[in-house]
Amino acid sequence: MDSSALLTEAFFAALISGALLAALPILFASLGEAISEQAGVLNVGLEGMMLFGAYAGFNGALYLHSSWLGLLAGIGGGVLASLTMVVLCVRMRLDQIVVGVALFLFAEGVTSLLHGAQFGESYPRLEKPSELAIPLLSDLPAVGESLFSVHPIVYIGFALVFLVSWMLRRTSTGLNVRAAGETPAALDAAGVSVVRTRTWAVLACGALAGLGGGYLAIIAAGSFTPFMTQGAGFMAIVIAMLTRGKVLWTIVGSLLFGVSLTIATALQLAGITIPTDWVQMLPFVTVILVLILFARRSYLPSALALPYVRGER
Amino acid sequence: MTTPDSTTPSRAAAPAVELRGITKAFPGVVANDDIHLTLRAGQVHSLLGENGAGKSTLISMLSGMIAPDSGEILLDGRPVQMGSPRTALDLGIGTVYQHLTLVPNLTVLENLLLGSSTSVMLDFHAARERFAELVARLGAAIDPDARADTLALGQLQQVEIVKALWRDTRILILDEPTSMLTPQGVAELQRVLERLKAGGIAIVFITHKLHEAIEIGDRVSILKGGRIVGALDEDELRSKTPEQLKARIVNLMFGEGADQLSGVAEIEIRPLTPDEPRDVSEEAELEVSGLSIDGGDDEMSLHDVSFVVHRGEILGVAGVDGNGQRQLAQAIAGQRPIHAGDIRLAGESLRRLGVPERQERGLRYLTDDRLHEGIVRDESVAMNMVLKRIGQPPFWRRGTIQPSAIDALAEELVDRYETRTPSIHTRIGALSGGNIQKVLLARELAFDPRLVIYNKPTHGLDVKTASFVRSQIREQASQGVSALVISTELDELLAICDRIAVMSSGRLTGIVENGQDAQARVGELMVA
Amino acid sequence: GSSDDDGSAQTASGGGDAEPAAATVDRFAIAAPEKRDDFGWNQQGIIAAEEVAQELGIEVDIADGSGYDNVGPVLGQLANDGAKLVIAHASGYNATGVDVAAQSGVPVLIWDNPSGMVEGSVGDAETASQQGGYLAGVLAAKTTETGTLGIVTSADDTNWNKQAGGFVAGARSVDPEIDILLAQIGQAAYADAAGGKRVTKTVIAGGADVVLGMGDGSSFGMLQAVEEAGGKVKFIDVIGDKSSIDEKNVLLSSILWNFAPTFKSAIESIEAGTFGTEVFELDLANGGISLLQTDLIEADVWEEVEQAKEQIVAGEVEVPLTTKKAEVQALIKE
Amino acid sequence: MTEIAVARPVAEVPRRTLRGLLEPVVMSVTPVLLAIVAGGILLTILGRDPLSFYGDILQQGMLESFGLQQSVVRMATLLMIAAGLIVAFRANLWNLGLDGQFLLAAAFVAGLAPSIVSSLGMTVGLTLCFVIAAVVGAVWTLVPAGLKARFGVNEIITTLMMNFIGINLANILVKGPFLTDAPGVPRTDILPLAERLPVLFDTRIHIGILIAAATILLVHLVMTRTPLGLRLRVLGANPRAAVHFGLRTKRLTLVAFMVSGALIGMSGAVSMLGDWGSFRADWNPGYGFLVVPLVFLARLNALATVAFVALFAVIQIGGEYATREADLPNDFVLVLVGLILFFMAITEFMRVRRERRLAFVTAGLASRLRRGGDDG
Ligand SMILES: Nc1ncnc2c1ncn2[C@@H]1O[C@H](COP(=O)(O)OP(=O)(O)OP(=O)(O)O)[C@@H](O)[C@H]1O
Ligand SMILES: Nc1ncnc2c1ncn2[C@@H]1O[C@H](COP(=O)(O)OP(=O)(O)OP(=O)(O)O)[C@@H](O)[C@H]1O
Ligand SMILES: [Mg+2]
Ligand SMILES: [Mg+2]
Repeated sequence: MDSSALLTEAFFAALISGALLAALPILFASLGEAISEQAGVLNVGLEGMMLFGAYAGFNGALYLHSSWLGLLAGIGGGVLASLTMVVLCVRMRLDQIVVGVALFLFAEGVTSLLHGAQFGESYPRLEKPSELAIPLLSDLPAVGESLFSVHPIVYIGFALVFLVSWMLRRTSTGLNVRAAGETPAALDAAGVSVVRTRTWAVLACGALAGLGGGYLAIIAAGSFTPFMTQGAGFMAIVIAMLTRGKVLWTIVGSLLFGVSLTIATALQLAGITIPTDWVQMLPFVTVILVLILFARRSYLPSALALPYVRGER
Repeated sequence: MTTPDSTTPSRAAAPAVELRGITKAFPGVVANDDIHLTLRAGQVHSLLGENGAGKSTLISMLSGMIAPDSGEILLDGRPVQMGSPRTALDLGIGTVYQHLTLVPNLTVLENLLLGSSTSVMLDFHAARERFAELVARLGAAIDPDARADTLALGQLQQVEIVKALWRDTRILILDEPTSMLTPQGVAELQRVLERLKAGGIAIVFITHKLHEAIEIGDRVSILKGGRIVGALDEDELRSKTPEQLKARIVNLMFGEGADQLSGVAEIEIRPLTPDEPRDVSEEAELEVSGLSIDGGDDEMSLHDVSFVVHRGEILGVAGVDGNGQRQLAQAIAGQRPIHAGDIRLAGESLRRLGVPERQERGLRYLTDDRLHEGIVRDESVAMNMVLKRIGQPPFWRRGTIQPSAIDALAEELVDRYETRTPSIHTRIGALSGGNIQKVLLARELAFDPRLVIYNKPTHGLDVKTASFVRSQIREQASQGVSALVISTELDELLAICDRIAVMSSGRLTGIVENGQDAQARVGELMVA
Repeated sequence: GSSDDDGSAQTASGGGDAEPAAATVDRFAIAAPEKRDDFGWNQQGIIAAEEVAQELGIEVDIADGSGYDNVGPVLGQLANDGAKLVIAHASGYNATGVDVAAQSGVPVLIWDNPSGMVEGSVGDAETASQQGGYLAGVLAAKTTETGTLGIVTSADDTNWNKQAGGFVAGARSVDPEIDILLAQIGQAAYADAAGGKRVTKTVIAGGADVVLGMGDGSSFGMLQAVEEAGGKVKFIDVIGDKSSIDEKNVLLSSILWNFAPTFKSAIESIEAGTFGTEVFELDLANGGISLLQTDLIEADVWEEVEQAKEQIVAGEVEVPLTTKKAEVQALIKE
Repeated sequence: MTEIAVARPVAEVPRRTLRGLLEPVVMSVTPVLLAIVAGGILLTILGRDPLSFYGDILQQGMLESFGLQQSVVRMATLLMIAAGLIVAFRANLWNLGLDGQFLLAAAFVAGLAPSIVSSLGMTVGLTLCFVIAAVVGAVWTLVPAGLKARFGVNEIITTLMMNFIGINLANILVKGPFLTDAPGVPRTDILPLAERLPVLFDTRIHIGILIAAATILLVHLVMTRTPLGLRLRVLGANPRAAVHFGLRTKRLTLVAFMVSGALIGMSGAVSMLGDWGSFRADWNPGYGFLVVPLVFLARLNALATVAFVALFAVIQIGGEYATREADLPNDFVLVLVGLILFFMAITEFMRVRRERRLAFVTAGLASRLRRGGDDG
């Protein structure tokens, strides 16, 4: 067919908004994970937090008839899941990897179980959530509708990234978080509770991952299906690690994934026969190549995944 | 010396802190045993004791880092529960820990603001001013925006002191604050402490240098095996001569008659007398020629360093910490690539040889970073003794480990070096700093060395062990083992070296024959 | 659904010496990868099995939600528990199904693997789902106003490819110039509802106003995207019947698969001793494949669909068979 | 030298007491019991009979000959993965790319085995397949290993990325060069049943379990007895010290990574040559993430790992049937596994805490000890 017929404004708009839809859950989750990693806690169970967020968020939106309340419920679900990490890993100092994997498996099982019991017969779907159009900007061709007439949580999401970035650099809380992941003993000696700092960081991570899951179910999919995160949590972990503490990079990372997914769709629709498998591999290959070519160093907080025990030698 | 507190006699007499019956045990060791100690406002209380005596443990309980098994802490007469460092800080107790507690990837300023900022937003402006003021008081020059991991150990120690002074402290605890400082740095610190005393602050001062303890301290308490075994009060400190005091302390620390056995003079550093015969061969053991190293952005680079160490000679390397000494040592040991120049051991170029080959040829390196580089914390003392000889007989045979051979060696070395450890199977990480140093020393000297690089060999050692180490270096040298001794303590170098080289900004600024005027000439070269 | 016998079982050659013929099947079993309430492949399979069991008055063991990772143990278990036929109800079971038949001696019916057939032991079933795809294509081409159709798949799946190819051929038979957009969500994005919605929205933005959607959990995302388009766009589903949950009235049709005739033939052929000698097929002729009629379909359009069906059954129309995605893409480009 | 008595208090607590021997048993049984109770409560809430549910798991996963055989077969694959993980984790290398290594090696083996075995015969052919799997697994660790060794790039990131790439690549291979000519789902040609790994006696257990058991035993011995094992351990515990000690850190990193990858790759071969005989596109059983926590909980001890792996194999095999009987989705097994992991972690916590408490001497005892020390 004539592929130029495809190149309409609406089509590009759909591609752009598609990239955004795919990127945002990862953006939220990787932002949360970045905070938590800065504080020294690795959430291997991030995917589980997202699933809980998605499930709770979907229920919230469905029964409370509001995408906002749904997103709030998503946050609640994520926080609830992250409490496991708080209690077991931060407070009781259990192995973060073991608990993380357990959380991930548990979340997959439970949400699928609940979904089956609750929605197995009806498969409810949500109304399209209302969007906020920014005057003038939303009238721009192609990008207008897709970027400036979206659910307001999108703007909030990007704003959050900048807020967190500023917080980590400029506030005492940010300083505490960074110290907790690097040299918890120093933070402790300075009179700040390592446990409390890490607790807040993990809860923030849970909230953001839950928000990401909620976004995925409520706005990106409009429904909940078991295992619907499809590995987004693990991608978010990788992105969070690649940011090396500079959380603004989560935007770049998550958009890279979103855009590559859209490109895969666009290429197919344009009739260009590159297998999806190849296109989906692209972001990873790109990052690996970048690492090989440029990264002489990569950095993770030195106390990452290590429990802190005061006075231990 | 101390100025009598004529201005505020009543305050000086008031006990600011009282420790009553403090006891603390760790697996296999009673670190503190029924300790009673009183700290008074406006006084410096020096704590002395051999390595592993329990000094750090004691002050950790005062600063809330660990909880005592029993006993109580009274502050201004009221018992307090030191649940966490936060409590201690809130009660006005500031601490400089023995092992540095700075966050390496934060800047100096950020480190100081950590935990002390009362507002949500960090006020860098005010912090900068306060920093400038405090640093000036210490007579130091430190860039507040430098990342902590780019500073030399001496500078880090100064930052730690600034950090302890940062908040309004009533009780200041200093655990070996002078171990990395230059003599000038120590003098500045002493002046600062004088001022703080005048302000009514109670100070605990832990050191291994007897003269510091009696000069800076208003009282001295001596720990041994976890117990207070003696104390010198103000009257005694004022009435006796330094020599008498030192003899008394040594006797308390190491048992009655210790001063006779080894002699206080032996224990304290004593400059080498020029007439002492030293038999140094003319043969070159180690030749470093035109050595240059690229330190990158974070580390000091070396430029065109050349010198020779003769067989059986002890060459000292003096200089302020962080002027390339560590880079030099690492390059010779084979731990870092060199950019230009050559290193020869007994005539053979080492350029292409790795660490193990150099070890095989008798080159040994005693690192100055014992905790991070020298040991594997979670392995036993015995295992750490042989970690430089993995796979070699008699500790390994036919590819399998021979625990009995390792244990035998470890028992012997632990005995020889009087290492205080519950057992040779104890995790080495649990040992006190000085005892870890003994293990490292034993490891380097055990297997027929040819040339040993000692990087700050006596850092953190108690007087007796330090003296033992120095005599070991001398003894080895007399048997033809050459030594390159890197130290920031000029006295130590003057005491044992044949010649002293001076390093400054990555260059070797000169080499001085040890003798009458050596001290002055080294001083000149250091500023050159 | 109709369940008339195709009667071909009787014509098979009588060479079954491996297995003593004429065993009576008093109990059979079916294993399906997902739970039965998926409005799709699994549900249809289990409903069909239950239907056949009831009709023949025999017992059936049902193992739905068996996944893909423990296929061997599950099938082996069913065989051990006394089933005389095990239906390995997933294309993904077709390699292990052959193993289990050999190891346990119980006949196994597999999908889409004719080369795996073993006389008396392994039978193969195939879907002529491309025929249903063709009818859906005719329907879509008659319905579209924009002149662009969309196909969204969740994975590079043989059956999806077959139906897509049939769809393209059917649509082109009505309007050779019609535009068709084909998009796959991801590698194995069966559950990716968000991906389904995203890709479907893009396809709609590309101009499609009738979308053939093939996926499991992801099809709810596709449906969502169609619903959000506000009634201008219609959805064609596959395998099952989602009309009970179609609140927005966007479900134009569905390519229904009815497995009952196939399962019944398989049982009969075991009893006749001919199992494993020929392929069982779901097609328009035997009612295994059909198109769902809904209120959204105009009577005259349905008329044409029926016509197309007759032509296919009569062999007047040859529906292309495309098992690979590349073949579908080639067909679209023609 | 002066003779100053160095007090040597308290001797080491002897390790091999009865309690010392019983403890591992208690340690592994307790969490399982706790998880069973918690899961039972959940089952009761869901209106199912916990007793029959667990009975089914036990019956079908262990007590019945068929189930037992299937559990043992599953163990073979999981144990090989565990062996690979132990090597990496002992060297403190976070090899989290195991699913990619496993699948890629499996894809190669599945794609090549039918022609290799038919042309070279069983013994040579199957052996060659193992070699191929080992090489593929090892090669797939080269990028993370190289980046780690040369530039210190953190391997968690790189192995996770190579994981994604490996999974995709395996599919590309299976849908491309290794694609069977037969119609149906994209997969590789099937290795005939008769040409798979030989079975033991008259069972369905193939020799994979012997290979796996031998491998994990060997790994255990090498890691705890030999110089190489100790070097890896030192490198893992303190990389800077490793440089100081003169270990060839780059080479060791490469060796540890490649051996780990090779063993995980070989588990792919066990799985393909023993159980599956063919690789279906998009197949990913996700064994990797299941084995990681097991290996941790076993504290990298090979023998404890065997016990944990056995437990999980039984749950996987028996759980399949039990959930079906209880009319629960199979995903309930995930819940159960999650619960067991939680409780295992908690039990470990209790043990460590108790050990700490035991080790510390009470105040009164302390002074007695001191006096004892003075006497000696
Ligand atoms: N956290 C711990 N775990 C186990 N043992 C410990 C711990 N902390 C201290 N010890 C032990 O307690 C004893 C006293 O140690 P401490 O650090 O107080 O000695 P110290 O007097 O400060 O010695 P140094 O002069 O070498 O610093 C030592 O034997 C040490 O091994
Ligand atoms: N390759 C090796 N060569 C020599 N000694 C070793 C080697 N690996 C470990 N060791 C020594 O053996 C000790 C015990 O090691 P290992 O890891 O086998 O036991 P473990 O699993 O930690 O014991 P536990 O079950 O009590 O936790 C270690 O502390 C170490 O000192
Ligand atoms: Mg100390
Ligand atoms: Mg252990």
